[in-house]
Parts: sequence; C-alpha cells; structure tokens
Amino acid sequence: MMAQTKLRAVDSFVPPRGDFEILSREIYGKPLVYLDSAASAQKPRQVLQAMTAFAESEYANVHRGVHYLSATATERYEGAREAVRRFLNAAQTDEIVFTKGGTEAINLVAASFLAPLIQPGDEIVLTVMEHHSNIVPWHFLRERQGAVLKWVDVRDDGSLDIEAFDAAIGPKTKLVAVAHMSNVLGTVAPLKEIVTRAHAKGVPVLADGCQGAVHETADVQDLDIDFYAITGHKLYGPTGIGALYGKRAHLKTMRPFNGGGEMIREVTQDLVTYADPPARFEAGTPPIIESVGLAAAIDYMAGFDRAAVKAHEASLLAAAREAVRPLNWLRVVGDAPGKGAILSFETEGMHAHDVATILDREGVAVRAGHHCAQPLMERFGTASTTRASFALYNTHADVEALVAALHKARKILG
Amino acid sequence: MMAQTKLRAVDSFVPPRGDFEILSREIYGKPLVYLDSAASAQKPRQVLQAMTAFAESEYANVHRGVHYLSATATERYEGAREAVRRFLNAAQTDEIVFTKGGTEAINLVAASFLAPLIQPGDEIVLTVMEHHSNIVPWHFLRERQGAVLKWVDVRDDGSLDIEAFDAAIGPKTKLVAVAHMSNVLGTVAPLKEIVTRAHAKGVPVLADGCQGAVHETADVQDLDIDFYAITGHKLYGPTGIGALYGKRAHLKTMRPFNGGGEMIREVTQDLVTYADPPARFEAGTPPIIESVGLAAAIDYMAGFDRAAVKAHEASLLAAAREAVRPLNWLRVVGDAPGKGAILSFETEGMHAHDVATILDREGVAVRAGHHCAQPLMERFGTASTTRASFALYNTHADVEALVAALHKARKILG
Amino acid sequence: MDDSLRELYQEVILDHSRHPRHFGPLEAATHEGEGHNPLCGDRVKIYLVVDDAGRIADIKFEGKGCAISQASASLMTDMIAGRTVAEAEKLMDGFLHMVKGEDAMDLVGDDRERLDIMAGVSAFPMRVKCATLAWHTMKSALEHGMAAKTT
Amino acid sequence: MDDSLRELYQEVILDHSRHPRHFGPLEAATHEGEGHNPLCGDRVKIYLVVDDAGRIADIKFEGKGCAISQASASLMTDMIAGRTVAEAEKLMDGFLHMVKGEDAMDLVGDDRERLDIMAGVSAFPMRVKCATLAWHTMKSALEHGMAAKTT
Ligand SMILES: Cc1ncc(COP(=O)(O)O)c(C=O)c1O
Ligand SMILES: Cc1ncc(COP(=O)(O)O)c(C=O)c1O
Repeated sequence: MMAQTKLRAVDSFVPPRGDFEILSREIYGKPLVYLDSAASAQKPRQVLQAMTAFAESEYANVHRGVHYLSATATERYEGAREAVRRFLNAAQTDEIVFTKGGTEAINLVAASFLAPLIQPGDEIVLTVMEHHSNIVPWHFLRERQGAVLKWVDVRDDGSLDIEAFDAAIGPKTKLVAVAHMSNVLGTVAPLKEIVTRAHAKGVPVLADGCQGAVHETADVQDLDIDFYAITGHKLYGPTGIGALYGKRAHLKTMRPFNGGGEMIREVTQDLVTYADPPARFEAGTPPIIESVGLAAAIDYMAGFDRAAVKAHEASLLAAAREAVRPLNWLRVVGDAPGKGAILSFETEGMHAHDVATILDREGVAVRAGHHCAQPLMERFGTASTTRASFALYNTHADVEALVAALHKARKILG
Repeated sequence: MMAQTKLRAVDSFVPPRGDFEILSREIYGKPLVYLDSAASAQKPRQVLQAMTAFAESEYANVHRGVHYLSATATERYEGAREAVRRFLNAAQTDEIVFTKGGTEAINLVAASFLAPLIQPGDEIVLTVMEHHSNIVPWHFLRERQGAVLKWVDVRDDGSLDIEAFDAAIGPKTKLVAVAHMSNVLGTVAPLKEIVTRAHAKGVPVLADGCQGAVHETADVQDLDIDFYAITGHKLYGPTGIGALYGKRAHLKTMRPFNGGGEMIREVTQDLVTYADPPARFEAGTPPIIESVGLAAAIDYMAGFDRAAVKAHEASLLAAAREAVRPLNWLRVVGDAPGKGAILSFETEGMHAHDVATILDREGVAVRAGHHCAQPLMERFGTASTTRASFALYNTHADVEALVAALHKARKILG
Repeated sequence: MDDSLRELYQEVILDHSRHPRHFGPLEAATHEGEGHNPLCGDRVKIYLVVDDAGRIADIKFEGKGCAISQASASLMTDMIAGRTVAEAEKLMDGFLHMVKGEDAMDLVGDDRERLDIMAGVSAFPMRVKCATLAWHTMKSALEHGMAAKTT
Repeated sequence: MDDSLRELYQEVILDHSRHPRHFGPLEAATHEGEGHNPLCGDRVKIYLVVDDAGRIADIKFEGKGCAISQASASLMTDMIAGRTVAEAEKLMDGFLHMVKGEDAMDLVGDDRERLDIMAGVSAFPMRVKCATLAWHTMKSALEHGMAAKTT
C-alpha cells in the first residue's frame, strides 16, 4: 500500500479521457473499464475526425491521378508515410512500406526478403514470447523450405537473456525475429544489444514493434535495426493499416510481395518489371483513409510528453502489481525489470475465461486466453491467462475496479 | 441529340448527391464534377457515420475476446461478412474471406489456390483487358513456377469473343481469370458462359469483380463461379477492405496465405496447424472498422433499385457517347454492346495528361494514363487514354461539363 | 450480484466443473474425438464405447478448460451413457438450441430439467462455444470413429 | 481562361511539343538512357555523344508523351548541345528547382529566360514529373554510359 501511494504521487499525467468517446459508456450499467488496449487501443476523436474530414473533402485514389483531389489525396498519403518515418526516425521516407497491419508487415519480410535466401537447414532465431504473427510466417519457411526455427527461452520472470540470444545465433542463422515488447509478459527486449550481437555475426534483425512502438520509443537508426513492424490500431489509430520499416539496402534487393497496380514499372503479355521501393511492396489501392488516420494518431501521440505517458502507464502497472501481490490464489506471469504496462496472471482453480466473464459484468474488459502466444503459454505450463493491459487513457480508478472485480470473481468461483 | 433527349427522358433516377459531402465542393472555383469513380468512388455520409459511430461506441478487437465490446465488435464484423454473402448471394458465410482489397483477394487465389497446383507449362487463361491486379499475380507464377499465360484478345469494339475463350482453354489450363467488367473499356464479360465452357473442361474460373460488383449484379451461385473478388472503396465503401468469395470446396483445400494470429488452430515450437476457412486466410487483426463501413455501403446500395441505378448510369454513358460522336479528333476506346458506364478515349494531337490537366481546371476530375492496364493499351496501340467513369451520384449536368471542358481542351491544345 | 452471472455459475455447474463425472481415459474406446476451442486453446477428448446395438455402453472425457466447458462435458457424459447413438444426437440438438437461446422443444421431462442448468449460457454469447465443445466433439467422434482421434 | 493554364500551355511550349527539336535516334551515341514516367507509361530515350573533352557534342531524343514532357525534352536538347557535362548538370539543377517552384538562383541570363517558359509547371504538382523526365534520363545516361540503355 505504501508503494502504491508513493507511485501515484509522482504520476502527474492527466489521462485525456475526454478524447475517447467510448470510455464514457456503460457496460451492463457499470462504467466501462477498458483494460484490453494490448489487443487494440481505442481511437481518439482527433483520429476519427481526421479520417471523416478527409473522406468528406479531399478523397480520391492516390498516385497516377492528374486531377486535384487525386493530388491532394496523394499528398496526404505520402504525408502519412513521412509521419511514420518521423515516428520511427527512419533516415528516408522510402524506407516506410504501408501494409494492412503488423502481421502483414512481418509476412512481407518472410516472403520477400527471407524466402529467397532460405536453404534447407538455414536457421531463424526467435523467442518463446513471440506473438503468432512473428512465429507462423517462419513456420511457413520451415514447412515449405526446410528452415529450422531456433527458440530463445525467457527466464522464469519473463526476462530475456542476451547471452542465450548470442548462443542461438550461429553460422546458419539467416534472421533474428524478436518482439520489441511482449504482448503477454510486457517484457521489453534489449533490442540494441540484440542487433549488435546479431550484426557482429552478419545476421539481420527484425523487430515486431506492434506493442513496442506504442509504449517504448523506437528509433530505427539508433537501433541500427534491419526491419521494424508496426500496426495502426494499437497506436490509437485505425484498423486496416500498419507499416514496415526496412533498411533501404534490403528493400532495394527484395522481390515483390503482392502483384497488382502501383507496384510495377511495366507490364506486357510476356513480362513484368517492378517499381522501386516502397511502391514495389504496395500492390493495389492502399489504405488511403486509414493512412490519414494513422498520421493523425501519430500526431496525437506526439502531443504528449511520451516519457510522462510511460511513467503514467508504469505507475498503473505498479499499482496493479502491488494490489495483487497479497493474493495467494493469483500468479503473475511476467515480472521482468523495466517491463511495459501489461499484467498477465493465472488464478488458482479459476479459468481465465470464467474470470474474464465475471470481470466483464463489472464493466472491466480484459482479455483471457492464449493471446496468440501458445508457445509462451506452453513455456509457463498453462493454456491461458487473464491479461489486463494499460494505455494512456487508463486511470488508477481503473486499477481499483480491476482489483475489486477480481475479488468478486474469487467469491463466485473460488 | 435526339437519342440523348430520349435517353434522358426515361432516366427517372434521382442521384442522391446530398449524401456525398465532397460533391458540393469547388475545385479552382468550379463545382467538382467527379468522373473518376472507376478509380475510387466517393463515400456517402451513411458509410462514414457508421464507421465513426462504431468506433465511438462498440469498438474492440474481434474474436478471442470474452468481454462485451469484443463480442459486439465480433458481431459487427461477422455481420459484415453476412452482408457480403448476401450481396454476392453466396451459399454460406464462410465462403467470404475479408482482404485488404481486390488486389489482395486475387493474390490470395494465386498464392493459396493456384501456386501449389502449377507445374511448369501449365496454363492460365486471361484477357488483354485485365487490370494489372489480375495480371501480375499470374506473372509471378510464370516467373517463379514456369506457368504460361494465355491471352484472350478483345475485338476492336472491346467486346469479348466467347469462342476465343473456348479455344484458349486447353488440357493444361489450370485457371481462367477474367474481369467481370473492364475498368477501361467498360466491357462486361459473359461470365456465365465463360464458367460453363471452362467447367466443361474441368477448369475453375476467377472473376475480378472490382468493377463488376459495383455496376452489374454478381450472383455467385447463379454464375457457379469458383472465385469472385471485390474491393470496398469502389463500392462506395472504405479503403483498406475487400473480399474474396471462394467456393467452400476450394477454400477447404487451400493452404494459408499470410501467417499470424487468428488463422491457426494450434502453434507449438515444432509445428503449426491451421484454422478452417475463412479464418485460415485472415491472419492478424482484420480491417474491423472498415468491415462495418463496407456493410454500411452494401446497405446503402441496397437502398436503391439497382436496375434504376444501372439505367441511370447507362443513360449518362449514352449521353456522353453521343456528345463525343461528332468530334473527329476523339476516338472512343471500347464500344462493346451492354458495356458499363466508362468512357475511355484518345484525343488526336492531345495527350491524355494534358487533356486531364485542362479538364481539372474546369473542375472535371477524370483519369489519364494506362489505368493499370498496359497490355490493353498495347492492344489498342496507345500508351494512355483519358477516362471518364460514372457512378450513381453523377448527373447529366456532369456529362455536359465534361463535354464543354473537352471542347476547351481542344481550343487550348488542338 | 448480477442475475445472469448467478445463473451461469450456479452451484451445480461449479460442482460439475470441480468434480467432473466420467473423467479420465477409456482404453476400450471404439470411438474417440478431440475437440479444440480456438477462443482459448482449451481442449477436450471424448472416448466412447458403442456396442453392436448402437448403444453408448460407456463414455469418458479428458481435458482442461473453463468451468462452463468442464461442467458441460461432465453433464453430457452423465446423461449420454446408456443411450443409443440416435438418442444422444437428439439430446445434443436440443442442448444446442437451448444454449443459443433458441426454442428447444424436443427437450422434455427429466432431460430438460437436468440440462436446464446450462441454459444461463445463452446470455453469454461469447461462452456458447465453451458449452458446446464437448457435444460437438462427441458427435464428430461418433461420425468418424477412431479417425477423429487426430483432428 | 485560367492564368496558370495559359502559362502552362503557352505557345512556345505547344510549338516545342508539336515540332520537337533534336528528335530521332543517334547512331553514334556514346551514352544512352531510357526514362519512364510511371504516372502515364510515357517513355523517353536520350542519346548523347560526349567527346574526350567532356563536351556534349550531340544530343537527340525519341519518345512519345504529353506536351509538357515533349516540350521539356526538346528544349533541353536544344540548350544542352555544345555544353560540357558539368554545365549540363548545373543547368539541370537550376531547372529542377524552377519547376518545383523553388529558388533557382543558379539559373541566370539567357538560360533563365529560355527555361522560364517551363516555370508554369510549378503550379501543377502532378505534372512536374512530366517536365523532369527528360532531364533525369539525360543525367542517368551521363552517369551510366551505354549501360543505362536497358533501365
Ligand atoms: C506483439 C504483437 N505482434 C503482432 C501483433 C499482430 O498485429 P496485427 O494483428 O495488428 O497484425 C500483435 C497484436 O495482435 C502483437 O501484440
Ligand atoms: C478491374 C479492376 N481490378 C482490380 C482492381 C484493383 O482493386 P484494388 O486497387 O482496390 O485492390 C481495380 C481497381 O483499381 C480494377 O478496376
């Protein structure tokens, strides 16, 4: 209790709840306590308004158009690319490829970068804390081309051991693929150190930044990372859009991903030549309205002191962690130092689904299940956990509601 | 002139211009005359409001969630699937796969259905009027697996010859891929007849319905077609979403497309098993908000008598066609009987880009270029055309503005 | 406390989930099925012995899962043992209607009463799959015999 | 008529586009380049003869395209013939600044006056690529010699 009070005192950030219409609604007559932002964040009115305003006054298809609206829309779309570049501090705008989400960004690297390089027996290093989106694309290369997946374990507290990484990277390693931040444990990978070790052996590194880009700072130049994937809907932005950062030198040599309009230089009956990056990887009409929403979301986040947001989220996590510490029927999964604001736990004799159902009737939205991280569940000897995840709009009252609802669940099920 | 007057008289449809905020704006001080709907349609307020309302009150990530908002969002998302099923009259909802657009839908068929079947020398039959999105995915199979592309020509008026189709389909044909409606010529393919002929030889048929679904009726059961691809943004819906109809028997046997969350049954360190269709093909967080927008767009279209809309568009096309007929410096490309409301043309001594630039200053938005159909340009011995395309919100005043602006272009450039 | 919650987690259900009947493997099984709830990763295995007369002579289940899925499996095995395959399938139809909140007219008498304790699930659409997992698995086991083992 | 349109399509430009100077192939070329405008599919070929002193002894172009791209290519070949490679590149820098509406201070005297007829392009952002195609192609030809032929 002492710790909680102290943490709350240093947390001066005021969550901008008024920007999120949905947060004022009620669920079964109780105020919504949204603790599922790791699955998807709510969207501030600034993002929704930017999209609507754009669609109502400046919309047309992009590129190839000579007319005014097409020019405006193209400017907005390319402006969004520049916003992402700034957000990730990429050196050049053409290192940013728009995708439909984080999953597609990773698949793009698997199909266009890695697949042509893989010989049977070649290795891909990944960790047991990866999301399925950073696992299954590599399983494809195992199934189809004989790649070997090398798994780096986490310690019992969920932290990563850089020496274990180093040991896993060998002469046959063709890529290291690691989450910047785990969506279950909250563990933040020591990306810079991983890149240094991997590059020392000539191995490129992809980071799954779907969570990391939201809660940590990702400076791709400082990290010297080869690929970094983000997804819009977790960044307080729209669904249907994500982005891949790729070093120019990689993107230039990569084969196309999907085929279609915009990604070609020339098409005849007999052959086809391809456009330069990033167009080469953006076949078809891109998520135009969504790009405007993503840029608005990035702007929105830039309106806050990110260190203050991070401290706020950390204080919520710490408060929740302290509040559940005395409960002998609850086991937290993931306690790594410096972890992000995600609290996953198992409850003795109570299945995560039952817990989540009861919490839901209290207005508390949490996720229950394997969180698309089955190998991690296996690692911790369980099939599912309950997960509360915090975002910039959450409050200490949310934490209190969570804890109260947990006690209620215990009373019903325990 | 007679013909035009007569056509106008029978056109009783009143374009719902008030639903489209953007249509009341001015470009360079002139009222916007938007004749670029074949590139992308404008979105009615009903669609934009549905998306915003959903994001403001019912949003969460779909599937896997136990809590209320996740249930609501899942219902809306699966409801949108049902809306698409109804729109295409598919037999079952699980025959509808959501994609990021029409291009991805076709790539999905190429990668997950056809690629595993292709042996060197196997043939894919397509037409010279295809959009690059229905060409490049097949070129991939040529480049990577030795497939042979067999091209069916169009007649000089842009119409398709069913006998030529029949002749092109041989014992090595693995797929027929054809646009339901050409985005340049307006030509409507005799889909049902094509399917009959192809099936008689045991060959499946994919239709690129990106244009056809907007202006024609697509009844996949009546057509007995194997795959049908649509894209949201041409259907008065949002960007970032499309859908593939695939016969259940095909989808069940197809390998996954992208790998990630939602598309798996089980993932371990050593292996992975996949979910049933359609989930198998929907890796990652889908375009959730966009699905709600697409459903709203389908509802919006359903609010009109589609035959009346079609007659209206036809009357606009006929009026435009008649108005340019006397111009000896203008050559229409595509005059097939029963064609959809797209008017492409070349202008003697005036490049399409210059024409479009001048039209733009008159507020008239048309497209100029190869329209992602380079083989078709080649077929008609040109590098580019100017294209005016009509939608349900266009009026005869729009046609008059187009014609007046064309005369102006002639005066400046001719 | 919320009425629908009380109905969902009533004592009989919690008791079934904490002390499942017919739990464990069945060496002599003539039919086996494995079911999987993609929502949570939960899994259930159903073992059946069907005799020559088409009667379910024995049935057992194994697996881990939420209170609803465990209780449902336990209740199902309890009720189905001794019935014919046709009777079991009819019971299943009634049950499926009931948990979806639809009309379950073919459920009568004692069957209706015993299954009624699961009716509260219909107020929780996201949990219907938990309640039906064991039943679907039983059905697929009956249809595919020993082959369903590996699905 | 719109002023910016009049400036874009002024008589000199239309004349260049209808009667391009230096049009046709150049057998003796020491450098060749092929450029492509992805916006419209237009294409231009530039042939250069660069002598040992680094002077562009001859230059010609071929291709089809819009009035802007044709006029720009014609004007460019007209102005560049006889200059050194370094001078040509300097001229190009000035031109690129001009059509983007940026400061083109290094364009002076006669050069500025002649190129000024293209300045109207800066009011048409979607057309800037048309105006610069020939210039970029020329530059890439100079950089890659005969190798640029195939790009
Ligand atoms: C760590 C991580 N990686 C990847 C993803 C996939 O992102 P998306 O579903 O937006 O493609 C998620 C979220 O679902 C995630 O948490
Ligand atoms: C006939 C046709 N096919 C395919 C496409 C591609 O659709 P999208 O760009 O939405 O993926 C288009 C439009 O661009 C089209 O007109």
